[in-house]
Amino acid sequence: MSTATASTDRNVNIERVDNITVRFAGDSGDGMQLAGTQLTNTSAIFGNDISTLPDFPAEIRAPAGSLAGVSGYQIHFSKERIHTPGDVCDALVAMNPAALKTNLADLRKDGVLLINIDAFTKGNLAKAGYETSPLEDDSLQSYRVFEVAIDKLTSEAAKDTGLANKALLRTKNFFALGLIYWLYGRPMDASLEWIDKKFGKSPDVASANSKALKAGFYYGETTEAFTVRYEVDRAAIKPGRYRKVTGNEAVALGLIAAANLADKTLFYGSYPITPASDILHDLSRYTHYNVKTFQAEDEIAAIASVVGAAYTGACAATGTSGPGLALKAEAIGLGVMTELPMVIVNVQRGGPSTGLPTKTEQADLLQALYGRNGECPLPVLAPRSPSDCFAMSIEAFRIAIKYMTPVILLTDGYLANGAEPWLLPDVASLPDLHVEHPKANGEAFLPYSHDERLSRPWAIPGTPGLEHRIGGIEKEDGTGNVCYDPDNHEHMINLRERKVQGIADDIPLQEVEGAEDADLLVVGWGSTYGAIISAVERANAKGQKVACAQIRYLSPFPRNLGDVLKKYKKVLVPEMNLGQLLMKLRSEYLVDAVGFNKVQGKPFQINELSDKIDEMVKG
Amino acid sequence: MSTATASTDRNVNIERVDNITVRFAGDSGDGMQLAGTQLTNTSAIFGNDISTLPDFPAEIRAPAGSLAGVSGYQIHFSKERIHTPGDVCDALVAMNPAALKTNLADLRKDGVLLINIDAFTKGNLAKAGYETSPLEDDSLQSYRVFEVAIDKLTSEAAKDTGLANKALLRTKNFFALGLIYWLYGRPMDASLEWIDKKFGKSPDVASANSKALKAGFYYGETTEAFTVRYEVDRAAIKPGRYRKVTGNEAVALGLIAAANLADKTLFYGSYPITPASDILHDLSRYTHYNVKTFQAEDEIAAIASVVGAAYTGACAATGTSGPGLALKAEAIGLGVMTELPMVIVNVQRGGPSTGLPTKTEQADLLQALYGRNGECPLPVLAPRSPSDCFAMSIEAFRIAIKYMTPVILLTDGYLANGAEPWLLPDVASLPDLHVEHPKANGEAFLPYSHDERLSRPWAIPGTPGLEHRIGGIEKEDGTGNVCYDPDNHEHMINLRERKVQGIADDIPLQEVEGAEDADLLVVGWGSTYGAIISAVERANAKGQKVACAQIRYLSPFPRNLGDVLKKYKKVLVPEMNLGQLLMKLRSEYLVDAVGFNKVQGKPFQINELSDKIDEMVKG
Amino acid sequence: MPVDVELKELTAKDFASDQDVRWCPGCGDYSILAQMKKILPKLNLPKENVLFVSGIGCSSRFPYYMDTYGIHSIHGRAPAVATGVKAARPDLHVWVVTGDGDGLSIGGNHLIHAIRRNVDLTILLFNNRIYGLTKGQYSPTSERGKRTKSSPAGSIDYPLQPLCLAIGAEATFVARTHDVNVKHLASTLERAARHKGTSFVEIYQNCNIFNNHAFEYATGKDTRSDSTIVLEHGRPLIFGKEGNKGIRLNGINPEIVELGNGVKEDDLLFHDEKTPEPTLAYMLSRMYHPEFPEPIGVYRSIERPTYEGMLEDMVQNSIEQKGRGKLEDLLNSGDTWTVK
Amino acid sequence: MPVDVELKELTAKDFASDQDVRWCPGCGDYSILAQMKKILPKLNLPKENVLFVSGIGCSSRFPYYMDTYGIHSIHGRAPAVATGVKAARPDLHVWVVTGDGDGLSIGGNHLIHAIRRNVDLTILLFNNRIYGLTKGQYSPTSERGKRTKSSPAGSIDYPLQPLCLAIGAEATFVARTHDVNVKHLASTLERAARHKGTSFVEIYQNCNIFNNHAFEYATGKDTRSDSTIVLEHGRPLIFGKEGNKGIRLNGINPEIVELGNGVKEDDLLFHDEKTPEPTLAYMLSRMYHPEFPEPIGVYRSIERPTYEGMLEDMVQNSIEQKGRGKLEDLLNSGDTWTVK
Ligand SMILES: Cc1ncc(C[n+]2csc(CCOP(=O)(O)OP(=O)(O)O)c2C)c(N)n1
Ligand SMILES: Cc1ncc(C[n+]2csc(CCOP(=O)(O)OP(=O)(O)O)c2C)c(N)n1
Ligand code: SF4
Ligand code: SF4
Ligand SMILES: [Mg+2]
Ligand SMILES: [Mg+2]
Repeated sequence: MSTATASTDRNVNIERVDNITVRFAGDSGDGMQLAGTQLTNTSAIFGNDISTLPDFPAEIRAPAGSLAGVSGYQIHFSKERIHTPGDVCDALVAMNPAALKTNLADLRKDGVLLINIDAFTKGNLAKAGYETSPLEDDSLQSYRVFEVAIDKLTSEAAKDTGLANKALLRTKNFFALGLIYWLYGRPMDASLEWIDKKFGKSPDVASANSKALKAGFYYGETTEAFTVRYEVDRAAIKPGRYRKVTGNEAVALGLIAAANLADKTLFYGSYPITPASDILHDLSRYTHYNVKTFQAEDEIAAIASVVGAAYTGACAATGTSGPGLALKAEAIGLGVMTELPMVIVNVQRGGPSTGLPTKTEQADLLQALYGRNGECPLPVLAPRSPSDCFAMSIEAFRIAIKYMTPVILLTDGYLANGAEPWLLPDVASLPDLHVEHPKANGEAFLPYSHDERLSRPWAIPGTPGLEHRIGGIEKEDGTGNVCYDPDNHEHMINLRERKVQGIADDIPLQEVEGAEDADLLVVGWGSTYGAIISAVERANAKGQKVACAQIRYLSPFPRNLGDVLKKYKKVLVPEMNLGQLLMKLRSEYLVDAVGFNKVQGKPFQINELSDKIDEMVKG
Repeated sequence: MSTATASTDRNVNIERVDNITVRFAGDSGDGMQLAGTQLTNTSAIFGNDISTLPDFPAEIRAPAGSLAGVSGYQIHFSKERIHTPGDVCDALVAMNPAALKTNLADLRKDGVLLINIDAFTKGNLAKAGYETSPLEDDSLQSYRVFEVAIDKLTSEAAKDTGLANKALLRTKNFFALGLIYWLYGRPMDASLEWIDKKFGKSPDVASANSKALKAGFYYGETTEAFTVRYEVDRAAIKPGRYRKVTGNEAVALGLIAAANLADKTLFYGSYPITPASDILHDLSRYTHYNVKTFQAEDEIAAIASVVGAAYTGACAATGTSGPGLALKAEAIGLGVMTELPMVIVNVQRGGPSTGLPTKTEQADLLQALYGRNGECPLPVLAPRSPSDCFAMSIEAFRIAIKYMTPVILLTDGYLANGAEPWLLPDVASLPDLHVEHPKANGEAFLPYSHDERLSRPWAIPGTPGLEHRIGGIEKEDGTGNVCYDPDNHEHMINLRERKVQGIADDIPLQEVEGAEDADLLVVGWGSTYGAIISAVERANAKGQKVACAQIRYLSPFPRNLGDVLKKYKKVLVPEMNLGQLLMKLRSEYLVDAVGFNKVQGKPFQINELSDKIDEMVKG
Repeated sequence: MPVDVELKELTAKDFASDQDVRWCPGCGDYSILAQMKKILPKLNLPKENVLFVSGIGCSSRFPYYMDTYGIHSIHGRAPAVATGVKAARPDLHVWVVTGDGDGLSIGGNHLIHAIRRNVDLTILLFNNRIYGLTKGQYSPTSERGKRTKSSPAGSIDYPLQPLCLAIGAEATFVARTHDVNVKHLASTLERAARHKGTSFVEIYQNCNIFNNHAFEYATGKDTRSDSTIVLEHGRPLIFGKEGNKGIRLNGINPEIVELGNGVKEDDLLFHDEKTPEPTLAYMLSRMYHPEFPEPIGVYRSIERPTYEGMLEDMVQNSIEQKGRGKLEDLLNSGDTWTVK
Repeated sequence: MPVDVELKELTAKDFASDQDVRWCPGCGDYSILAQMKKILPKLNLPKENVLFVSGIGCSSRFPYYMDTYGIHSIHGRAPAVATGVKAARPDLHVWVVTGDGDGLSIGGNHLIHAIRRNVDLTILLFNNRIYGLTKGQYSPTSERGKRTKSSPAGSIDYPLQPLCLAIGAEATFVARTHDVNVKHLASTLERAARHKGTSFVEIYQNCNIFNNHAFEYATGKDTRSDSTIVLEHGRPLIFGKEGNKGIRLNGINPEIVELGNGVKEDDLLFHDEKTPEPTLAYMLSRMYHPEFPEPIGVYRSIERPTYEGMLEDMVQNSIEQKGRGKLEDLLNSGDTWTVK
């Protein structure tokens, strides 16, 4: 996949490659997230397709140099369309022994291993659990190791800024970044600009960072050690304005957009929880878009406040992660009974219980569908990529408002923190969510009268003549009065169910990608899309008859889903859980689909799926 | 089914019948629950098989005479084995117009309708929404109406006790009871004894009640109006000591028994909620059985306290209903992660949200199975009759302790309040639940080491040398240390799942009742057993090839369930929900079972099931 | 429901909904409902701007009986629901009706957080010292030793004092009244409604079914003047059938004194609702029957910015500073680039 | 884990678990952990009877670092978990470790109910006025106007005062200390541990990552003697670098006076932990920086039967009265009859 070309400078060869995956790894204090973001931005501006994945330590700040304190950031940039941050790394930057230890397994054989030898002190080696230095035995033999005295070189580079050495050392991430820029032929200007903007108020700090960046770059250029550079061409990407977004950012933007499209206040009541907190943080900065955030005392208060705000006519939403969704269950039931529009974002993380709070998983699907008392149906949507979170957040509100129902939007830690380039949509193309709230018209008002969509009128306080009460006790169809009548209860139970099922007429049919004449269909949902489509593309490239369908509407399912499934001899359902979608598909359509399950707090790798596909195609 | 015999006294015919269903209905203040209980006890002591169902108003005390204030109690007594309180009534006692209005539909044509005409005042008629008195039009033509001036007769009967008229009138339930006793040839002694015991301290009240009872009885004897009496022979019931129990009582007794069998304190932390509160009430009276009840501030505190108590080595349980189970979800997850034994009783009621709090339903099955974040498996058991609640409560603790896991016991409002005779088990026959808690043995203690059952040691505080910490973050197998390792996580996810699945080897195989060579299998769970077995017995009597299987173990399913299901051409799954067990069966075994769903807050009637069976057998 | 769009003077009747009231005959809730309907017209609010939020309990049925907007929510969550209402719509006039179980047991946390945020809600805690709706278990305000369905040998829980808790949670308005003295009830409701910020009102309410006569001492004709003391701003604390007893400070604690014999009104403690520090209100909230007469009336009423006011200001200020955000700009913020 | 069955004198080391401590370097939690290990041996408890219960938060990691029994439960529920522990096993010595978010935000209700029931727990609230573990949102004790990740324009929530709330919830033991003065910290922990009933201790704890220097005024060498006042039972309230300032009662409120010029020690307020009424403790809990020096030490320490003690008594009494129930009798109670 790579073609060597003659180098332009020094004795360096330039290799053109299709795509590159780089991981920065270091101590939490080493600024790895920043270095990663800079490489991402630069690559995006350069014109590559990109996909990224940060990997935070679970501890806030574990002891410097400890294994628990390692922070990583992986960037995949490519001249082709890509969908995942990459299975294995082409290059690993290891800023200390702990970073080397925890990340080496993901570096491919022959990969570039850039090591900050200054951090390989006895103390650090011990903290990482190394008995002998890996630099001194042959354990790194199969990699292309570059030992660089990054600390020393960084201090040198910027010592004339007058900063103390401790402060100087804080710029070593830029040194490493500079070296990577050189290695992959990336321009430095975007980062230099960013430094100026960011540290404008402290010119010495700005200057130190710039110098470190350049020093890293020129170190690559001058040092004899490096004999190859790699180049990744611009991708043939659809022209337009792009923005890098994480899933959490896209959710925040989508919620604001929806409220703005409905010409309403966005009310977001939430309680911080990893990995959903950033949605709250983001939204709290957007007050001038008529956004009100409420940091509630707990998740129950958050969803309760959303019920209140929804009743008054706001676009009301809440966001949380698994344990929080569990706590919200009872009040979501109130939302269903009161037939009020609201959006509940659940950013799934590793469970059960507190589980693996910073890791990703897809094990809340059944909780989203059934985790409430009684028959309590509601629509459940799942975006398939970070940028899809924008569209699906708007879609969630569209459905919520049109059908007067709570809607659950299921994302996960992988989508939430992963970033991808997003072709900004044309604002005019976004749906109109404007609502006509009823006004008194001289007739008796029936708050629980149901239209052809089985939706009830959203009459809001402040409207004269429409005074009415709602609540959690079974309601009489029409009047909405408390009603213990057995037949009415059954009628309402069915009505709520039929309403949700009816939404199937108002959502896109299930799409299938991949080979036309496939025998095997890979069915996924949510964040696994990137890995699945990549594996299916590879399979097709190998001539395997495989297709895939990523389900974005999990309740109700698209109308054609049963027909789609029945077309294939085999159906494979990869999930980051023990088979939750699988259970739904089997019971609904009686198809003998098989599951492929990974529950490690980590996303699927393309390879893993490819292997499974091979097995299924053969077997 | 009835044979007329000559009467012994007056000109009264005695008709022998197989079974009788009587319903007392009146205002909440009319003492109908008491009258019902008395008839039940008397019938039980007499030797009939019995089944009962109280029907409380949702309001505490709705305005006297209002429809919302009607309270009912239905008793079915029989010379044969019966399983339900009866579809329709043979006799209805209507103490006021509202009671007549709300209950008449359940009286069979030609049934006995005993009316307290003194309560049919203009005011009461209006409150019940009658425009004209039903006594004066022909709307009651198809019943055998007996108009009795119960108020007047009661006051008369006991006026020499010196009680005020208001107090006298409070005994009118006993007048009605007396009349029913006469009508069905029941002896008065048990009730007379009860009155003496109950009101021993107020002889005038005791005397008034006795007199009212006798007056009712003799009124039947003397009045020309009654020309037939009915007699229901003793049933051929297994000899032994019997006790009438409701499901809630049986749960309380079962929990105490389990703790006593384990030689442990029973700790019950709960928050009151209809229809589960009576378990708390019952248990709080049993302190001398080493029972500690804790009325928590809410359901979350209740389950949290149970986690704490379980850790210390108590038999810890909590009880609630649907909305409460939703609130407990997060902490149950902690129970699963910490692998501690505990029992969670959920008395299902009508949902969603506050729903129909006093009515029955089976719509929390999926919540029990999946209503928690992450993959969070636990055993779920469902007793099939009030007395089965005793056995299954012990079974729940047996499994919880043996496998170190939370167990959910699903009952419902119908089981909880319904009563049946219970052949008291021999205490010696109950399982030994004694636990050997580990002691330090000189080796490093591994709190999360798992034995062949995948159960971990229950080391309890106070044991020197076994100090260890548990918690909700993923645990390392063996040490139980916090562990973020991907492979360990997957291993533990699978371990927890396999542990629960493995319990299938330790529970009875699924039994099937009914015709040997059946084509149709009726599969149910929980309280529907009575109606299902009755309908199947009827079907078999008609020669229809029908069998039934009531699943008491819902997670894991009995090992042979798949094989059982596959033996039948058709599988019918009646549930008081929209098809929750159905979904599990279809997905697990890919059988094209069909649902029969009733969600009216009311149990199935035998007739309804018979009709459906007819349809399936024909179709 | 009649449609009523013309502005007109409202009466109590206008606030009655078409639903049958379903409390037990004789329940103290009726009296509170009646006074509520009486005072609402005095507040000069458009009826359509009034909203009642409640949890679950007998008391929480309240909204159904008012012809206003209303939410009968779930157990314990009313203050949180109401916070959402006010945050989204500061223009609405919001009441919260809750019980001693709903508000102090399952809902205690939402209650204290609404109070400390000073959301402009009028919270009425119907304290009957029992769980009514679930048929008679002890509540967080039940006295120790109380025998109930769930405490057959007597409750061992030390009770919460609602006012102490509210004051401990930084309340700006705190009052107590009861269901029998309807004038006092009405005026207390009205004052609470007029307060900007969270008003917390404890209402002694008789549950004649499960806890009859719980407040007989405070409400009975013969006993009330000795067992209660009516708070009036700026006035000395005087009580007793003959008006001859008073409360005087002894260090930091109250003591009962008889007027005369050298004790003058001026020696007594003078009530001050408006003192910024809540210690006085706290001390008053510690006076219980039978040691002390129990204060009824307004304990504390101070000004502090409301939560929803500050929230609204935040939005308006940022719009003023940055301009009303446009969707176009929203999308184009962050790390953007153009591919040609 | 070494097995240790012989009785021996324990030392701080015996209480250290084998887990790496994972707080940020410089975090105030370290100091509390160190003092805990020091004071535990003094309590003469078998190690195996000590149990730590926590919720979720940085502070709630505490149990992992103690070689005792421990439960790292879920967010906010530690007091309820601990109540279950004590109710089932009154013989255990139970600590609850919680944070300002864990204990006062999501867990506020369990906290106040444990306190009012007087369950014999020692509750340590590590107050860093921030959510540490979730990386820096404001908490219920964050000051108004605080800029955090979730309040970029400044928080609009009026903070709770943990001690006021605890006192409002009928606490029998209330104290405050901080992470820097380790002697005071140790002695406060020890006193709290020895109290029978709920002891509530607020510990000012520095989060050097997200809220550094929050308590500088109270802990800094230069400032602390003017900004804090050490409470001692029976002693006058004196503070200041020169020990020349004091607190005097002015009506029901405190005022700062300078000693000398006619003001004598005897004019000052004398601290009384044991006064049955909590008003004094409440008043002290209202003294904040910068208006007042903030009291540290024990505010209140009174005796009252514990919840688990009464529960246990109830069981024992009923066994004494009715005899220890036998299963046979249990089943045979109620409506029974015999079929032959
Ligand atoms: C989650 C949940 N738990 C429990 C209940 C049952 N419940 C309803 S009202 C109530 C207590 C009512 O007491 P209180 O708030 O004092 O109101 P009152 O009926 O006395 O007016 C309880 C426990 C419920 N509805 N929901
Ligand atoms: C149900 C639930 N909601 C939210 C969270 C996320 N969470 C964990 S700790 C925490 C707050 C921590 O703050 P604090 O209690 O003050 O402890 P600190 O970290 O400051 O010691 C939050 C919101 C969670 N773990 N569980
Ligand atoms: S139970 Fe008590 S509080 Fe409830 S309605 Fe009846 S009297 Fe009122
Ligand atoms: S984030 Fe703050 S509270 Fe948490 S460990 Fe770090 S310094 Fe301590
Ligand atoms: Mg109450
Ligand atoms: Mg904190």
